Amino acid sequence: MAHANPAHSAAAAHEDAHDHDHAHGHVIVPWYILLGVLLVLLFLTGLTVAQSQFEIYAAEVWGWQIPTWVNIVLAMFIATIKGSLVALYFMQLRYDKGVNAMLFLFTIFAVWLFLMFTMIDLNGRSTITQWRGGEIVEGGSGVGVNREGFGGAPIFVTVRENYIAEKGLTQDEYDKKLAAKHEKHGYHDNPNSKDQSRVRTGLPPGLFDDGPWTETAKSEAKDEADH
Amino acid sequence: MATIDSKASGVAKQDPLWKRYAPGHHWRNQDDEFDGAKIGIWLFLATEILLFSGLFCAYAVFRMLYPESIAQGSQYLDWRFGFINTVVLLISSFTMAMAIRDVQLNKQGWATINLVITLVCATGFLAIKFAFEYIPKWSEGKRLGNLFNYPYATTDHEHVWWSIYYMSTGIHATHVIIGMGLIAWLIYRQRKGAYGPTHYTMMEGVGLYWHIVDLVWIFLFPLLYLVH
Amino acid sequence: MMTMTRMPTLAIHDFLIDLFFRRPADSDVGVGWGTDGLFIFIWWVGVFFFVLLMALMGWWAWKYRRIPGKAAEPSPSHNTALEITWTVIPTLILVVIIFWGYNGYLRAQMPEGNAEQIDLTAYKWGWGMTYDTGLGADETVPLGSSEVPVFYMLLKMSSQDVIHSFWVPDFRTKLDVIPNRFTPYSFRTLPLEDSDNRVQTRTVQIADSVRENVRYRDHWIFCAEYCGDLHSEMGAIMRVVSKEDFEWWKSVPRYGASTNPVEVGEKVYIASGCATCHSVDGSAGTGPTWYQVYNRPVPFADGSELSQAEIDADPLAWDNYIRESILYPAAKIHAGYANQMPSYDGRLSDVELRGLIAYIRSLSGLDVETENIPGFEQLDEAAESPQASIDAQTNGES
Amino acid sequence: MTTVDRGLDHLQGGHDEHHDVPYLTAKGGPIATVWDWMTTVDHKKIGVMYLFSVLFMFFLGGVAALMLRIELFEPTRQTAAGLTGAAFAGGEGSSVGAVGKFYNTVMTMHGAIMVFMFIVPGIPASLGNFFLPLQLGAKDVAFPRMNLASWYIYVFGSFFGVYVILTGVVDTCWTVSSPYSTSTTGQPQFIAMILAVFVLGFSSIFTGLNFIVTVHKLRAPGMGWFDMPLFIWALYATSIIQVLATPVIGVTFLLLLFERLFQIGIFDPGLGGDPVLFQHFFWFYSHPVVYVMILPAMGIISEVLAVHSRKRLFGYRAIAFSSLAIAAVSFLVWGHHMFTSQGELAATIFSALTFLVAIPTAVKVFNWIATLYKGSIALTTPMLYAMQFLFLFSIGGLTGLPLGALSTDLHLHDSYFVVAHFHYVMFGGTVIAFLAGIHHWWPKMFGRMYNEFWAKIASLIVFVGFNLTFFTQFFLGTQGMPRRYASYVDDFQLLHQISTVGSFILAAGFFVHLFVFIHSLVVGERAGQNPWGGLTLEWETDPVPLEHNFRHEPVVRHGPYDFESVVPPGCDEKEFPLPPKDEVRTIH
Repeated sequence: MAHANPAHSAAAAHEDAHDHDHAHGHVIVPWYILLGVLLVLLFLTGLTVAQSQFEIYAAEVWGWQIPTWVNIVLAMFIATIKGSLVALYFMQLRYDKGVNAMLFLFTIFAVWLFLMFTMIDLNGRSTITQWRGGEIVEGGSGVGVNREGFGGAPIFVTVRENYIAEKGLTQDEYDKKLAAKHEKHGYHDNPNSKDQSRVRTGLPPGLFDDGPWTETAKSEAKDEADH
Repeated sequence: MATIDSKASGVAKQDPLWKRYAPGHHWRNQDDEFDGAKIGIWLFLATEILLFSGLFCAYAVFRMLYPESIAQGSQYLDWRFGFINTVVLLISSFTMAMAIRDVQLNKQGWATINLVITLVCATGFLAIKFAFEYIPKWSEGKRLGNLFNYPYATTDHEHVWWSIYYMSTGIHATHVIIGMGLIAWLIYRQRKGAYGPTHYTMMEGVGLYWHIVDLVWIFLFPLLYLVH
Repeated sequence: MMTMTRMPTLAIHDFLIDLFFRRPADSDVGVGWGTDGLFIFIWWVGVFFFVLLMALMGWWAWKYRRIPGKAAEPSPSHNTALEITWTVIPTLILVVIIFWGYNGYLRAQMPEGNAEQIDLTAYKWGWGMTYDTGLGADETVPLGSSEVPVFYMLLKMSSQDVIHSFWVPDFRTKLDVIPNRFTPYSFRTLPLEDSDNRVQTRTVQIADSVRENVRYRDHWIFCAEYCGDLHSEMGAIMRVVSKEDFEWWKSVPRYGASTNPVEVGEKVYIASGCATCHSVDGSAGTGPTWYQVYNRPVPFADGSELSQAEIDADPLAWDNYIRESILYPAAKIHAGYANQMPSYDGRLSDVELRGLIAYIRSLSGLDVETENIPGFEQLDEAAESPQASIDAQTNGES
Repeated sequence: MTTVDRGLDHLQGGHDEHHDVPYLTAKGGPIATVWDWMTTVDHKKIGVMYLFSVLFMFFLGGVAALMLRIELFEPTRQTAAGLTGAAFAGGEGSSVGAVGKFYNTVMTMHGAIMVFMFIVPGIPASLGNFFLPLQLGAKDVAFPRMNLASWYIYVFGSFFGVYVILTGVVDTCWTVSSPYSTSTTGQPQFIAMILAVFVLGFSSIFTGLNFIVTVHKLRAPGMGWFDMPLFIWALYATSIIQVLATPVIGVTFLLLLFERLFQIGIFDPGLGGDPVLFQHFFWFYSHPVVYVMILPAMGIISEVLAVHSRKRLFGYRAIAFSSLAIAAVSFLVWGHHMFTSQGELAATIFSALTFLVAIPTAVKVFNWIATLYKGSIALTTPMLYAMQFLFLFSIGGLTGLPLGALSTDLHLHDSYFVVAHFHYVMFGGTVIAFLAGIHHWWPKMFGRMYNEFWAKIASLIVFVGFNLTFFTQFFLGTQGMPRRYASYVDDFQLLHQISTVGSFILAAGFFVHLFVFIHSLVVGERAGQNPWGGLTLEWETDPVPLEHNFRHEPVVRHGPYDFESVVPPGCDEKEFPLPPKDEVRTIH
């Protein structure tokens, strides 16, 4: 090949002429590197869980209100490190030809474009006209849904009402059951702080919102729906 | 570079399959074929990543539009199962990498052991997924979209959350199942002596595929289980 | 908002406008330096480059045609200065176009503070308008219509089924109408000029009220987003009248004391879009015909039927069936037809509903006995003011 | 698959006698020959099979288009009813809606066939498959069996899809927008069509993946990246788009499928989903794929212009890089299909980004025109088509400007202006270039010349018919005719009638072409090795290439367009003379 591939990177040194029993120009990653990477990965997995649990703990014990974006950024940061480790060592991108790494990076770039532009659009609909942002009927208008007894209400309401009717429950009985069901993972039906990231104590804002999630838009939409 | 394929000089009938392997007629030599195949596999992996990008995009958008429902939905998942599954997948990824290393060094016995561990881990992943997640949740009525039938939902869009959950983990699980088939086939071929230091393209390919399955899960786990 | 004046009058410009658009835009974002102006500007840019390139191509193809035995003359294989020039100059022109287009777009999207808001509902296959007084449109040009005044307007649009797109070509702007979301369509029409030969005058009669010399101008409304079988029939007319006429139109009672319920029904039949799918002469349509059907058995898609026995037993069986089918179309589906109909729940007042029932009854040649139609005694009350009919509508829904 | 390693043979310049027959040579009797073709992994045979498959699909899509034009001859449906009988009239007592439905079904068929089954696989899979390895000096594409699989998947997907559309009532348009597509009738047919398109995606990915690896690993010795013909550059850029964009349509259709089956509520507003999200998903694939359609066409034009005017292409690197630039930018601009449905911020960003595409495209056109300067231009059929391409594609490109600008797009979006623009780019661009490519390479593919005179006549008929059909539609669009209408207001009738007449002239042109091709295959004059005097490697092969392409592995010693210094292989210097040496002052 006269047009000279880029050197076999790390492999070039390794190439021991014409030894029959060795792969040509292929890197053999030492076992201790693979094992080390695995251990780091396991540690990071523990870390990301700990990070998420810490948030709950801090909120319960110390009353710290850690904003959602911190949680997301940390979790994604750790996941990115883990992903990079897998790509670099397990998938051997570190030792591989540049073209594969370039391809991988370009793919990630395409994914990023896809997510970013779509989110910019769907998040920015209400910049000029507020009521453009929210839904008319929250949970869907129900039109086009072919479900028994679906009367244009959000699906979870229909499901709930059907269940209550079927079991012949009173509202109180249902509420008790509901509270019991949600006890473990902490359901509270009085959302308060905009800056809180968990349902436990409030309504989490969106990724890009610093204010409450288009509250006005939602309430307007609700008014419309009620009307 | 013009490396001459060394083994072309002498091929004996009693050699294992991997020594007798010859590249396709249109390739100059085996190294070129290996490199070409690897670019091809990476291109395939690119398509896989973009396939999943659609699901990540749906997740991101609905998290942005209906944050309370996604957060509420996330509460229904037990992070411990996700954690165990992550560990299981990471280990399987490690053994896969080790299996390739073993083949490169012609340690066929170890290669088989590592591949079998990988397969066992994959099975474990699916078992946990079905036994502790899919089946209990489905029977409770926590289903996707219009099949949603959970009477204790408290937010408007929980069915959308379940749609995203089932679609993303479902497509991921499908990939795990396909991967298991590929690994089983690898074990069969490897026992036949098809892979060795000079020829292990298929192992490399399946290995990369398996790592990408792992990679996707690395991102799915915090998004679905941890980020409230 | 800056009002766009006409561009300096150039014969060629007017000719191009006529060629491409038939006439200048009737909205302030379209006219003059707005959409029309940008389009013509782009046209000139295009013509310049196109003529230049094609002239060169033709000239060279002839001048350097192949002569056997003669080689091509050597010439440079590239020229950096030239290549940079022909990259940069088009880029600069593109920047102008981007900002010009952006300006027009923002003005089209930005509603005026004092704009009058009208609710617009799109459905397969028609448009429903609800004014701030609760009135629906009732003037009848082919497929139902609406009237808007010559001041700022903001349509708050939503769809009942699939995505539609509201397009008034004369206004040079359109916007998609999406189910379960509102989208805003704001515009300002230009005044009714005497010099405009499309401006017409007529006498309008609504129930007992008459107004002479109502001047108006009609514009096509099209649905521009594919929405199914009758997508191409989903047109309507927007009628522009003066503000005074509009206010009058909104305030007059819709149904006079003497209005026959059948006439009410007939009006609703046309204005609310029933005519799109249901015929009154027995011919087939997307929905079942209304001709000669009243008090006859009806087979349903699920195999059951409204039998003659039931009809005989309950004189109101058919009335209830009609009412149910209008408000909840999915409840009972006529055999042989798909459920394509949108719900009219909340869009028709009781008076209008009863009018429709009476109208369907009359199509079977039955006498209209007002007193036999339950609830129709309210008609007289309702007729006194349009507000009453709105109340009826609101109450009817809750 | 032979087990003999030929790594050494290459270096010694040896070759395998067994494969020294033209690839078209029959292998025994008819059954054996058919079997040989059905199981071949030869890229040339697969290319030819692809060529006939896509042309057949083009024929089907064209018939659907003519049906649409008949229907649109009059505002109402009388003419159509008279001409087609019961089909458009809908039979006794049938409703207006049923007729609209039939029109919509035909329209869906036209769109789906032309986009998914003709124009996306079109040039890359047929001409690309045939000539990419030849121009690179390779024996085959990197993964020959995958190549064959791609064809089988294509055939399966296409026939499945067409069958479903023909028998069923799929009326969703090729854009399958939710919630229309998730609520319209025809559940099983719709699902089947979605699956067909899903499957077709694999064929597209396979082709693209194959090409990228081939370009990377199988270039002939001596061929650097900038010694590659521009057709290869174009195919390389195309392949990148195919590989990166197609999986997104895969996941979109998967979600749509589940939406349709279980109503998962991701796209369906009835369940809180977002239909605009579907459009983002859809156009993230479908906009880049527009460049999958046009980029190979641009590659063909580069080849044809250079060879037939015997000129080094002006600005080789600019054209090569602009191909890559278009591929990269194509992922940034999908939102301009949604100016009327998306938010203002995104629309603004997308509008600005959209104009980025105009720049490399303009650069290409300028370079092509500049290539003609001081050439030795032979007005052969391929050259005529290339000049038609420049004419029509310039119109198509320039009419893209008002569609990219926000305020004018608000008026023109979803109108006939878009239809005309799209057809000027896709038909006036891609199909015309496809025809240029077929004529250019016809002698190499089948070893026979075609009748130049009748081919030129046909190309003129196509040109006239095309412009009559689609130029009128620009005016229809600006005057307010929305697209996808089965009937229209009377004002538009005259322009529609001109358009319909034009469409039949266009069809007539294609039939003349069909006869020219058949005539050539049956009694055409035998072609020489290099009838046009091309310098790229495919002209170094035998008149009909051998099974393994080259007698010896070619070594590249000159650039693909060095017409000033190299006598074309297999050609007489008298026929293709070189300029005097002292005049040559080539700047590389």
